[in-house]
Amino acid sequence: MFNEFALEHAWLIPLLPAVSFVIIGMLTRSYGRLSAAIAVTMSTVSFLLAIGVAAAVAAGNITVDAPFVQKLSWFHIGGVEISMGVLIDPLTAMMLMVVTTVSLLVQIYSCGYMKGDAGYGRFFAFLSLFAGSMLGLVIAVNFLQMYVFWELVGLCSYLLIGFYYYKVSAREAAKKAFMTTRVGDFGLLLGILLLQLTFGTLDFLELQQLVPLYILQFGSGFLTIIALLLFVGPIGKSGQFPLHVWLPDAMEGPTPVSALIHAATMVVAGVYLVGRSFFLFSQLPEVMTVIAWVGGFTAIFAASIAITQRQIKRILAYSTVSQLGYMMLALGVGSLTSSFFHLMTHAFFKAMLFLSAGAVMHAMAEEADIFKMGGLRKKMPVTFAAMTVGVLAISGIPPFAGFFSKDEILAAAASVSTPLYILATLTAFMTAFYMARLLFVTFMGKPASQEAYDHAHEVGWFMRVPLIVLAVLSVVSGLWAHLVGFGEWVRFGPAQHEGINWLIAGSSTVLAVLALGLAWKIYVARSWDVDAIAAKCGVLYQLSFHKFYIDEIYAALIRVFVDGAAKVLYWIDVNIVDNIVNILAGLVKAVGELLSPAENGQAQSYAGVYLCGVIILLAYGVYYASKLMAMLGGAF
Amino acid sequence: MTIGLTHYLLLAAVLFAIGMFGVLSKRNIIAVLMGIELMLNAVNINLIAFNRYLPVHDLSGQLMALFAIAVGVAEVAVGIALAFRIYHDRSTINVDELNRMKG
Amino acid sequence: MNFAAISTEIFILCLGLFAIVMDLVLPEQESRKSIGGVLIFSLTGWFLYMFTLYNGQLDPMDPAAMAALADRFFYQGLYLVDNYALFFKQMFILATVLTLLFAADYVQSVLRYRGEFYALLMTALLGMCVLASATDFLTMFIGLELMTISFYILTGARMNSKDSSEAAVKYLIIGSVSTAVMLYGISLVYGATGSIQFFEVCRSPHLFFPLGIAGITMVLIGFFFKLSVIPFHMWAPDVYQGAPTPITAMLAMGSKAAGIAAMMRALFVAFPMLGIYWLPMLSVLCAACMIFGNIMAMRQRDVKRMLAYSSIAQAGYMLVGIIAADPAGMKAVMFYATLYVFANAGAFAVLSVVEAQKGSTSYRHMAGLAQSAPVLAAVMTISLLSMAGIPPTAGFAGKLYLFTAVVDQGYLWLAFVGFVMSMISVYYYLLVAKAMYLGAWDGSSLAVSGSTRAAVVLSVLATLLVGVWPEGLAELTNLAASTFLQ
Amino acid sequence: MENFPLLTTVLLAPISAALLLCFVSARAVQSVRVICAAAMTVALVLTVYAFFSYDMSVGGMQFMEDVPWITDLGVHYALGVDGISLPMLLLTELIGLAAVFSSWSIEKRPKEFYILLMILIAGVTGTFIARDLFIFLLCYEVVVIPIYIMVIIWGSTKRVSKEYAGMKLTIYLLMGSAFMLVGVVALYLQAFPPEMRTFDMQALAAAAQAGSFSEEFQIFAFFLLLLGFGSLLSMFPFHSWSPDGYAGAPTAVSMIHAGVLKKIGGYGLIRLGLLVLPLGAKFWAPLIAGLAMINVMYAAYIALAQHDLKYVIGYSSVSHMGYVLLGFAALNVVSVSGAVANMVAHGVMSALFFAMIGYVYERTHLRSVRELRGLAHQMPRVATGFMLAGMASLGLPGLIGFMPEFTIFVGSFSEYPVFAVLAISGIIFTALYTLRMLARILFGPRDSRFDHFEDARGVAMMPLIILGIALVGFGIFPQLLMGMVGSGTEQLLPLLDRIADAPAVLGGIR
Amino acid sequence: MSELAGSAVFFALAVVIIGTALGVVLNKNLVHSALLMTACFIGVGILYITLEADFLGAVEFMTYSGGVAILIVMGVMLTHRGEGVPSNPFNGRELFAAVLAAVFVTVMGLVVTFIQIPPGGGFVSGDTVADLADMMLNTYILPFEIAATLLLAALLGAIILAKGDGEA
Repeated sequence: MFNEFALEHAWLIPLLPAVSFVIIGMLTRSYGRLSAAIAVTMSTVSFLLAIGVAAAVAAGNITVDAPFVQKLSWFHIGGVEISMGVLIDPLTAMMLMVVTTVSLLVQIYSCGYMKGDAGYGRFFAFLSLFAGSMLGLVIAVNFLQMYVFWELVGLCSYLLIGFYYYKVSAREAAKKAFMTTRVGDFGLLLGILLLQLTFGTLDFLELQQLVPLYILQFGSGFLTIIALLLFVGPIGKSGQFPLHVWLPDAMEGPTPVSALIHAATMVVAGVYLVGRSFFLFSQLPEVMTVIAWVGGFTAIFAASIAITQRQIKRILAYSTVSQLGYMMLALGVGSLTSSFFHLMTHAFFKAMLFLSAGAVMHAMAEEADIFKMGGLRKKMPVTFAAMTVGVLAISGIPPFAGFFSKDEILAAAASVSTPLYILATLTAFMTAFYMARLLFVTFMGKPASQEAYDHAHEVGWFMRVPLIVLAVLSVVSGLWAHLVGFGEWVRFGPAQHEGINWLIAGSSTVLAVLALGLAWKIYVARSWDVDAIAAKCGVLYQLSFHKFYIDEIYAALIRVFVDGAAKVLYWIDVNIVDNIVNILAGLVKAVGELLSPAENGQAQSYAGVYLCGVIILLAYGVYYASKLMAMLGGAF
Repeated sequence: MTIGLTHYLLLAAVLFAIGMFGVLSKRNIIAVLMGIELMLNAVNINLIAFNRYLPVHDLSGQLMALFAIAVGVAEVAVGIALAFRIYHDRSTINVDELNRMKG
Repeated sequence: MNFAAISTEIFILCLGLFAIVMDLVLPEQESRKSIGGVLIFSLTGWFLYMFTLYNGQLDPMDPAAMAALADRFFYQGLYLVDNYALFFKQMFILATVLTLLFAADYVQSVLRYRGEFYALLMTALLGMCVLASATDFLTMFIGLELMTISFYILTGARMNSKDSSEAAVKYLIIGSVSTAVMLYGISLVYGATGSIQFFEVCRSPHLFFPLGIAGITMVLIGFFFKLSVIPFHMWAPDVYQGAPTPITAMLAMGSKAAGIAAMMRALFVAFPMLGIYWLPMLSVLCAACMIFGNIMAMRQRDVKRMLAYSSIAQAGYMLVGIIAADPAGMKAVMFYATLYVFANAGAFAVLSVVEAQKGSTSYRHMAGLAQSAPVLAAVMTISLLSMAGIPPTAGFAGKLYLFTAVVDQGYLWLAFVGFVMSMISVYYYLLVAKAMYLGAWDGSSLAVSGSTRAAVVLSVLATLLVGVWPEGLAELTNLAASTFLQ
Repeated sequence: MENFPLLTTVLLAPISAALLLCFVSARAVQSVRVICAAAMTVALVLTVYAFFSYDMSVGGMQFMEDVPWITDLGVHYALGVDGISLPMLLLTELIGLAAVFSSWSIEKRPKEFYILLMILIAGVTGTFIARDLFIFLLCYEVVVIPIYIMVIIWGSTKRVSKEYAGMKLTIYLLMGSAFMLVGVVALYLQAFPPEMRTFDMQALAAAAQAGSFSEEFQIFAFFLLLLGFGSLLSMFPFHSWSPDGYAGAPTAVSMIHAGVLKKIGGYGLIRLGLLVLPLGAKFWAPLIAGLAMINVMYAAYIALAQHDLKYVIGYSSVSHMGYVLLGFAALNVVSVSGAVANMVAHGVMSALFFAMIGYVYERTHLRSVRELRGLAHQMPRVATGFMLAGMASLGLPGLIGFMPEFTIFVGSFSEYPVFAVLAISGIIFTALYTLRMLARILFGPRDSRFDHFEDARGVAMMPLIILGIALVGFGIFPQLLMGMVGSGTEQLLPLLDRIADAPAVLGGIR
Repeated sequence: MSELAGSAVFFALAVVIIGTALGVVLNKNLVHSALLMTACFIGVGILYITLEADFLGAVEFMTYSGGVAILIVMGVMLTHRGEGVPSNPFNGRELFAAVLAAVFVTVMGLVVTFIQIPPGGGFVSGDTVADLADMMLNTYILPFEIAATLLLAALLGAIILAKGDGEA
């Protein structure tokens, strides 16, 4: 019963948080607790509905091939018909689950985390809108709907990253996030427009029918361009190289926001988009290769940066970039299932990692540098436990969730391309290492600052519960999903019944354990001196530490090619375009000046001009008359 | 050589031109007025000569000349009165100095 | 002789004589306002009466109608009082009435010989009326001279101002030269055709000889002088600036319109065959007027002088209608001339107040007018905008009539010049508005008498009314234009 | 309601308010304001009624009124609205009311200000509801002079003096209109033989269909109209009046000018240029598209280099008008609809921007991006207004700006792919300058200099509320707007089909 | 009159008229100019008589040589107090004036050369006075009256202008 109701009313899932945004924004903004209550209530209802939907999907015949669709015309003009609606298939159901779960937990967590902040109400408004936008994106029936919510997600990230608007860094980070993703959106929009022009529709299901026919008829050349353009959007949104720069800076927002952005919303939108339009991408091998390599490179690139970062959230951020690269890689090698599997598990453990990090920072008075922490495991046991679970999960240690999903990705990569597999495996090793570094430096060893240490305390229940729930999910979701047959549901094309490839799984696990050990050796046992290693690596260390100077390069490019050009054009506008008019006006004035001496006030010069005029006209008259006479000849 | 219309017209033209010269070159208002009178007289010669030499049926040329004379007189009268005014105002009747307004 | 045909002229002459007599009869100390009042009332009455004199469209086949038309001549084909003439006479009377209305105070405070002022204004009006009806060169010439000589004197009527006498002398010298030139032209036309009557002149084939063409050219130049067409315009700025403000107004509205009236009649009755000759010449002069008149107006710092240059440009606009050389063009000219009367009356009424009370009409003295006399400032702005042709003032409709007429005849380039220059003219008109609205206000307020107020309100209402409802005036002008050559 | 002269009432509301004000004492400031607000409310309510009672299934001109006016020119007092003009009318009244409220606190000669404002609004209203070209021109030119006076008296001097700005704006617009007038006169004369001449735009369009205008004539006349309407729409290179003008103008004038007056250019291009001179429109379309692209990119770039808020928005509006031009140039139903909708969208957002800037400037006397900062602390509501307008400006879905832009892109992409791609890339730069501006003035550390300025409240909130509702309402329910626009533009379909293969300038480059 | 005598008279008159006219404009002394002008007008009057316009000739003598000349001489006398500064004899303006005059004569000469005198001669009145009076009082009565008004206006104007602001 409830399942059907949930399915029929799936549109409520994004709408409820949006409504809560409106209510809070318009009415209850100044009443923090009330606002929080509204937001959490709405999210809870959404969450329940999402469960209902998932149940309905599981119970009913709703599969990837036979989705459930509701549509309503949004606007139409000429031949362009744009709908808003709900498309439910297992992919959607899974995403709804993940998003509602994480956002609900994050909201609960925020009740504690944001306590005392002046913008308490506002924060929940934005969080609600964020969740609503993401959910709207997930249930989109066509590209435009997806783009609409895609942009709204961008807006929310802007608002939330810049939540502490009085901080210049937050303000700039928000702007950067919006701008960078906007660059991606440009490509996406172009792609969408081309799709609309090529097929006359943007509806996923219709396109799914049309694309193969089109390829049969016209080949895939033009579609490749479209698909590449579409992929630019995910590059921006999901923080793929080279548009990854905004993601680490997004740490400027409150930590729950980081959790939300990095785990369940926003960044996975890109992955979701590629997954949703896999009917298109999977037909285009060149594009798939690009996706795979972008993903693979991003994964190892981000990991190599994460190794040297010192700020806890920044490390996590780069790990997110890296993991997203993983997901892209998975998509690129054609394994939708593994990508989304990883998306799900990653959502849980990454959310938890961030929330834990938030707890740590909360306890340490917003200190972010891990090397100024240390020894917190006694003070914050729950957080420590959660963090440990997270690290193990992300490192792919069985039986934690990450093991299963990562293994599937590696297997998929190995089946397609050996270099990609090696890349991915290497990344896995690095991931395990830097995550362990994070964990050990923060919680093990001696406190770096006794004062801060004394100040630290375990977090309250509002924050603790989400951590625990997520920790549980991080442990069980992988295994559970593996057992119930995730691949049966979330798939593209026929389901792949592959068991665990023990060779690959084993090798990656071994590598992960090795990495953990290495980290232990360095950071806990202190067998090797950290600084010495850093010094030895020299240039490489500097490159990694400074994020390969990508930000600086971009800043320089913008300064020269955008601001510089702007100044030049402005100069042109003022001094050339505008001046033409002024020159014309001056010319008119000059003519006036030129003529004015004639009006010298002397009657006789006036008479002179007059008589000159007489004579000129007379001369013309006589000339004319003589011509006339010559012409008429003897007429008279 | 027969004296015809052409001669009179040329005479009138020359007289008119001399009047023009006077108007343009003299400094004194009264002298300028004299130039104007010469010009008006030249026109009258024209009119009367046409009346005499063209196949017309009445004396309208002469009549025109008559009225022109009257108008000329009136203009001179006003002109001289104005010259008085100017002389009264500025103790000069040099046309060149009448240039308060210009530009 | 049909004296009914010249009743208007007789009436005006009587008024003029009345002014002279009253001036002699009234005691020395008496202000001559009463004379002005009588003139205003009688002229207004006559103005209204003249509406009854219009004829409808006449059917040339109908002998009775033709007989009625013959009644309109004073003497055997001379001095025609047709709708066209009636219209212009009404316009002159209207201009005079408006001028008298706002001149009352000015005359009182500035002028010395008031009775004579009124009398001479009447003789000038008489001259204009004669011009509108004249169908022979003699009458036309005499009318022209009567008007011009009256204006010479009136221009010099500000006894305490050196500018005034200077302006009068300049006007007289150049005017006399112009008289001579025009007479020379008349003599040549007479020589070519053997007649001084328009109806006979137009029948003569000898007009095509150099003699005739030279004559036409010089006659036209005489009119150009009146219209202040470039390059025969040099007198205008100085005279406008130096003359007493009401006279400047009359020069701009009356003298110019009378010139137009006579010129159109001469061109269309006496020289219609030679359109191929004078049309191109006229179009070039017209463009020159519109361009240089406006450009020169831009650099002026005295409003009267600026209006002089602007009137040169306005003459260009009116020529546009003549160039169209069809009833539509004529109608447009008459329409435009009328609305120009309203606009000028408004502007000069304001200027006469300013000049009488502040002593000058430079932009500096206009400053703050929006606060010292908001109504005057508004009237000034609206009147100037009417000259520029900005709706909803009458100028817009007027320009539309003019340029539709001329474009219909294929002169698209003139429309270009005209529209572009009229938009440029907004620049200097707005400078006046700027001075009035933005200039520093010295805190004083201007006294505006009832009659002046009546003049400005009447003129501005007319400007706006004609702007939003041009129909009435358009019908009248249409009637005048379409019955012109019957 | 059947015979109620609704449009006349809408037109007369501001006019009668202006007349009424003439008889109100200049010291009775409150009554002056209330009269204006009341008049504009009446106008707005009636317009909203018209908007929702317009029968889209029938389409075409509705609420028609027709009284012969000037018979010898063939002018009728003919009013009516269709799917293209009704949104513009609604926009006018919305912004008009908002402008009245945002001028509430004017201290200097308020009576005169409001009289001029009412004339201005009446003029703009008239252009959109006129079915007769004469009325269109009349109303269009009526607005220019009040604007000039308002700029020089109530304006502000920044980079250029307000006198210069006002004069520049006035002369530019008038020069444009001069060319336009020539075109209109030629059109009027060409359409019908002398006895049948009329200024009725539908009749002119019918004449065009009947072949009264040769192709050469259309090309020529359209070019003239383009000069006129293009400079009104701030088409490159006739755009430079726009930023200076807005910077100099008082708030209400900036709102109305950027919000609606400018749109007369686009409206005229469609109503007159496209409907009456279709072949001319087709011929010049590639040029327009090219200029449109320059508008978008060039102005967006320049906006990046601006520090004065009004200049940023001024250039931004130039940039946005590029989209309108692009939509027009593509000459298909979708893109033209987008152009119309974008005019509405830009009108609302730029009016909101100017209202907010005006509020801030009125309080702080600062307009520089460099000096203002952290206003979100002291003025959260104003900040919300800025954010709404800014987000709409960068085309955020869910606000009014997105859907028109998308429609334009869809419509124009197939016609001018290269220009369209470049124009679309403008969304990046738009976002860049908008976000930079917002970030600098709204966010960042609290600045105690602004502590004693209070947030907008009461009447000062009205512009934000009125325009905000429109901004969000049309954003979430675009069909409200698009349905209306579509019912107007779909009538163009046969026309557009007919000219599809007509020749175009530059060999019709794409 | 024989043709030769006619020519002789004409040329003599022409020489007188042009000579005196030149004297008027070239003479530095205003009084001399005025006297020369009178002489010139007398010449013109005689010329009228040779053109069989005897009444006009008489009018010319009376008004111009009489009235106008006296008026001018009076004007010279009244305003000449100590003035009469002769400007430098031949400056640019005079050159300009001379050129202009010469061009005018040339153009008119051209015009005149085109004239074909129609056969039949002109209208020769037996009694010019009667004929003129007839026209003036019949056909052209209106201009006649208006001319009267004109003279009245000029008189009035001359009086007030000459009186000026000074005396009452």
